[in-house]
Amino acid sequence: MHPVQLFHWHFMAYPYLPPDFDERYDTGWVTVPNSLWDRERTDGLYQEYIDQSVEAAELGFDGLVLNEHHQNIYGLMPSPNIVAAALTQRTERAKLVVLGNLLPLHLNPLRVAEEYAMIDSISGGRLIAGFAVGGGPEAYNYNIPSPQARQRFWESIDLIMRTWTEDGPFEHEGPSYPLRYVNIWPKPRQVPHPQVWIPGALSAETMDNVAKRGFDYFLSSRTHGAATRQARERFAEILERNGDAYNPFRMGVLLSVYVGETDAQAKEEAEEGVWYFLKYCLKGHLRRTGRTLTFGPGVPSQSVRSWRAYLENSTAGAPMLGDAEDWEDLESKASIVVGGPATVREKLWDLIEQAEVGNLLIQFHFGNMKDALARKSARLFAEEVAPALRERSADLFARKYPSLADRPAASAAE
Amino acid sequence: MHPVQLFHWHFMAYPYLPPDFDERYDTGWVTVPNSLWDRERTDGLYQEYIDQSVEAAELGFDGLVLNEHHQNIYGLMPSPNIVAAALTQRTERAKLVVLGNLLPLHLNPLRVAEEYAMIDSISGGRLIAGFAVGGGPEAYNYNIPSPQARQRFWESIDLIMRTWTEDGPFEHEGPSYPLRYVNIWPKPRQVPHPQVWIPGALSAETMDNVAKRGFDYFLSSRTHGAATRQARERFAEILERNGDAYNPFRMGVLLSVYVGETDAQAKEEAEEGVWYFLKYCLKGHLRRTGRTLTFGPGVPSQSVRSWRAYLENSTAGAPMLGDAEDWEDLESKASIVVGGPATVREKLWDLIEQAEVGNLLIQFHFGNMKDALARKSARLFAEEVAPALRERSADLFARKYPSLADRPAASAAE
Amino acid sequence: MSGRAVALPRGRTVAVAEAGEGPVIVYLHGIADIHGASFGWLPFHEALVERFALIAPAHPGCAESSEDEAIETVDDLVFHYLELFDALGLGTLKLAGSCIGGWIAAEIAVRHPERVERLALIGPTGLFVPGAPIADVFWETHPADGVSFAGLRALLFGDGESGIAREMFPDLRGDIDREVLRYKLFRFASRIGFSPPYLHDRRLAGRLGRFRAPALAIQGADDRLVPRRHGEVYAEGFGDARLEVVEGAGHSAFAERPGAVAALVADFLAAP
Amino acid sequence: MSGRAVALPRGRTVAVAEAGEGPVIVYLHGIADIHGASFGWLPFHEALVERFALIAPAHPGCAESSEDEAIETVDDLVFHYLELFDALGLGTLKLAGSCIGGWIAAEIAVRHPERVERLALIGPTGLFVPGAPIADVFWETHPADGVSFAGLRALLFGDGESGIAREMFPDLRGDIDREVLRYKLFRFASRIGFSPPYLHDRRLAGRLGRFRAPALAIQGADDRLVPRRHGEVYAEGFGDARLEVVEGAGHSAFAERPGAVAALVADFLAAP
Repeated sequence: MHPVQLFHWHFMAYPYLPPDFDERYDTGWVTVPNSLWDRERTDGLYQEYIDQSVEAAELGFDGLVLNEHHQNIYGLMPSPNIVAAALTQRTERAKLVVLGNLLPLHLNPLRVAEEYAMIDSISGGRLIAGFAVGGGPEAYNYNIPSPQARQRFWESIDLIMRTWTEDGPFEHEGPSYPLRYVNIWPKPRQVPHPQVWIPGALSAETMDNVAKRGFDYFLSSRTHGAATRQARERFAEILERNGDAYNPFRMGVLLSVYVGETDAQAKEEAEEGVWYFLKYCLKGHLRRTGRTLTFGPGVPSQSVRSWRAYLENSTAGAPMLGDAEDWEDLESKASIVVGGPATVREKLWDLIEQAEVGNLLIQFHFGNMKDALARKSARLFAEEVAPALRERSADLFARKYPSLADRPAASAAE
Repeated sequence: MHPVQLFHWHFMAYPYLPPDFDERYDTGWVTVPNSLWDRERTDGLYQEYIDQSVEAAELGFDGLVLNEHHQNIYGLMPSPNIVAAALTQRTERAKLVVLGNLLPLHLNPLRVAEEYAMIDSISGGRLIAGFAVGGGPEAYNYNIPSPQARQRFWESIDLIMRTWTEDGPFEHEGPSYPLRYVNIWPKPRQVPHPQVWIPGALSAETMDNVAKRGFDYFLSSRTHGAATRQARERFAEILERNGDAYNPFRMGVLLSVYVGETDAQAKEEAEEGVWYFLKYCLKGHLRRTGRTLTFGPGVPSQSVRSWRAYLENSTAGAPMLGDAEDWEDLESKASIVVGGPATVREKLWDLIEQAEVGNLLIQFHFGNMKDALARKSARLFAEEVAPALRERSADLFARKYPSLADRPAASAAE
Repeated sequence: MSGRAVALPRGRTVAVAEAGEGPVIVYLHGIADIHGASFGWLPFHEALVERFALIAPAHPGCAESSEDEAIETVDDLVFHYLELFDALGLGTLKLAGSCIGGWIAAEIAVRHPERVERLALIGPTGLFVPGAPIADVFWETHPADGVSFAGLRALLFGDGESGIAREMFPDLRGDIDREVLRYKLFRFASRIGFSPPYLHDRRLAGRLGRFRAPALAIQGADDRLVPRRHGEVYAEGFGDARLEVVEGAGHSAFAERPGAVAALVADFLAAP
Repeated sequence: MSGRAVALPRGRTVAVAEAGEGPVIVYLHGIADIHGASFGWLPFHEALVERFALIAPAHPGCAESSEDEAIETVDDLVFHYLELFDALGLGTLKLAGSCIGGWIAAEIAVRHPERVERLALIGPTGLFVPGAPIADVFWETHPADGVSFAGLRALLFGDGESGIAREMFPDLRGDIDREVLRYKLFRFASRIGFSPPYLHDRRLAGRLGRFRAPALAIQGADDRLVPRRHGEVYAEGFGDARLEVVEGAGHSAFAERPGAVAALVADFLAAP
């Protein structure tokens, strides 16, 4: 039995922005003044978010997802490892997915190899290790020159894998991170090493690098079923070219979900948080209005060829997720799934069936969503959506990917 | 009432070295091969150490201390912040003392400002923030040129203090860490910022830098009462020269203690762990036999003047703590206090009385000491040693430092 | 104008635009410039061509010059240009540069003063001046609302809504080839100039005194990218230099007042 | 031998040892060397003094030269030496260097070939050669058991227990002034040579071809600090160079076989 793996993703947004934020501030990233941070009101905020994640683990989610951002209101985890470490003490079975550590932001990759090894060891081997190169905001926050970032990224990953699988001390000659004595203590718990996930936004170069190393691919762009299917087909083809074979657990996707008792109640309860997320958190990121630092020519990490392809296949000023004008507009984009259990079940099943992707990474908390609502939504999902998805997907995957039968069920997502 | 503050320090040593370690391996640092790391036996090891710390908090210790080391068997915390984060979920009142983050090992000091702010916020304002420059082993592990390390260290600290106390975004012009947009999210919980402790080994330059900034000084060399008193007098004088005044909570010292039911039982129970600690963990550190990387001309971070003073005031090849030949020899060094409650009480009281230092940071776990013994020792200390020390020190400090009466008792160590 | 590809070691090629006759000037381009935002000469260059043999290489990765992953600092770039000068058979030369090209020209001059007869810099970046940072041009290349380059124009020109400014950096998505041309320039600039922020070499100011041949710095009176103080520090730091401030122009003075700036540069470089 | 302090900008001074008459040689020292482990000339230098005017500056922070916090890379050091050459009134010169001094001499030569007439390197560090790293001399400066420098001697000499080796690096704590002298050298060396590990500039090998005047590399047959391949890469990389391997010597060939090495260097540098 290899059912779809369901992960609970918490971004940990800053929820106390003033109601006139959108008029007064250009962006939620990099330069959004931290005088807006309220030390009194935030007392207990992280704990609220951590407790939501812990409850998700108790509800049977397969794992908890965290990620890294700096100097922004979208995600308050400059070190997701800090939160993962906190979760080791509150959970027992859930995977801890850090997606991912931003490698070019470190003096050298030893630090990440060491921290991930600690978390894996403390958690008894529950870490899924994500690595990411970082986007535009991170380049500004840490003044990282982007043209060099990708080369440094893959050098970092290859060195980290050596630290986890080869005995030290050994020398790493560089070029970017030359080190004479590489010899980490501790090693990670998992043998040979924690599962590695790499996020990407459809670039064939990234998929190829992932396939070469036997890693798993996480599609970070929020897409609907058909686009996810296309991505899967492309990745499957690249895997085959590398002598490997696709199965649903080689890939993951990001979803945003709110489940209410009914479609109407779901919309009513989700709206405030969703709009806060779209208009504030995405300002400067996935929103046309306000500077968009996510991509852009200013600190280009993409090759000239990729940038030309982007220009040729996109429209200047095209609306993004955060530009949705009303609820209908938002629904038509199909990026955020809000509804009663039946609606959510069918939409997610449609995605799974079309895309044959086995890891769903789901955002349940939006912007300033109230604790009780975020918890209720996750609970309804766990009780009324997840069982059907698991059952149907296990059948589907077994039928379409008979080789899965040879894999141990305990670690379907390996 | 301002009694002495009692902290429980855990180094988290690697406890599974082979019995012929001393014959077969030159050092416990940098090049000690990590093929010695046993992934099966270490399953649960961090949790055992974390649980010991948690129990100490429950026993009423004022705080838990952690520190940073890399690629060694002495302390398995390349990121003490990971362990501090875990402890936020298991403790409610104890201070979390990270002593300290090694600043020159980061690409820039924002990372430390951010992580400490997260831990302070998650813990509800319980962080004591330590900063350290790192010793010889760290220079080799990360290939940090030492002559530049001290300048970078103080630039880092001053930038971190700005991130915590000034609103962003602002520019930091450098020289070593120029950044255009400094604007951390989150900010720390404590206002204006977490208390800062700086470790030092008697250098007047460090004391002066600490005094200038209003920080507290932590004496990291293991000394007996008279030497600690001298250090306090020197620091007090430097504080006064900076227009400030000494009180016992401006300084801390490191102690190693084992308490048993009787002196004889204490010795019997402590011996195995103590010798493991001295002969294995200190090999390459505070031991003449085996390379000593702690200081040395190879990667000199000390000024030429300081080095000359060191040469003039030391003897080549003089025995260090780890060179103790037998138990008597060890006792004569007075660096590790082992005994029944009465003995330990008197020895520690003697230190407090002589040195008038208000923060005792105490190592209870040695090398491969068994869990039950480390816990029992801490419990005996909490129940039979601590009350007397608190009572007598509160009287002593009140008498000698009447200005303490104006300070809130809740945060005596502020 | 003619263009050619000059071969350098390690399989690299440099796209070089050439025109005119007379004494040789090597001109290193900036952003609102040939190889940066323009495929060809601007009126400023055409004015120089009347009196000089003008040679304008495209920086590595710009225009048709090959990208070079080995270039990480401006020091690497100095070696690149020494190799190019050798390949072009130039022993000594008159050197001019604008914006980031001015920075590079200054680095060449302080390292190899024996090769540079005269040095003309227009709105040069490159210096660290405490309290007077070079503005963040990288940030401004993100179009507002996905379409408007008004912020970029305002940094690069005295009047960001002038004809020349809007022609070089039009709103909406312009011709893709030109967008790519510009992307290449910023990719190159961020390679050597993103860290430390921005476009400077902390050591350069202390080295200016090594260049003792005549130098001229020119700055638009309304330069919002490079503070005026930078032009002054250049002029004070070189052994024999002066600063000319051009009214009615911003950072891209040579594009905004081509006649006046070309006359200043030409008169200065023409001297023996 | 006479010594003097030469003043440089920013209040720095350089301790310079001088002796002899004839053509000028500037000699840049290494570890087991004058200003490194010895206060004065060694027999190797005395042999050169018979035919040349020998000038041996102490690196910044070594011997009585002032320390310079602004020096972080070997590139900074090249500027330092240009300033010294200017202060000494040296236009072009014959340049020699040993160990870390050989590295610095090579960096000067590839950047400023016009100033270096002939170049002689003895056991030079400085190169990155994949798979053939320079050994970790820093680690070996930690005395074993707090007293023995056998490891250091074994790296620096063909026979680490030879008289010269034990004289320069005696066990136990020697004369404190000499310990401090050595500390200063290692402090200086770690400033520019600790990262990347160790004592090299990744870019240097690719730049050797820029120096086309005659060059000589000398290496002890038993050099355990710098692999033989480094000497070969130097000899192959320069435009006109050869490698001489000296039998019966290790890294400090000039100290171990002073007569033979001085003859090689003198004959080579004496040529016009």
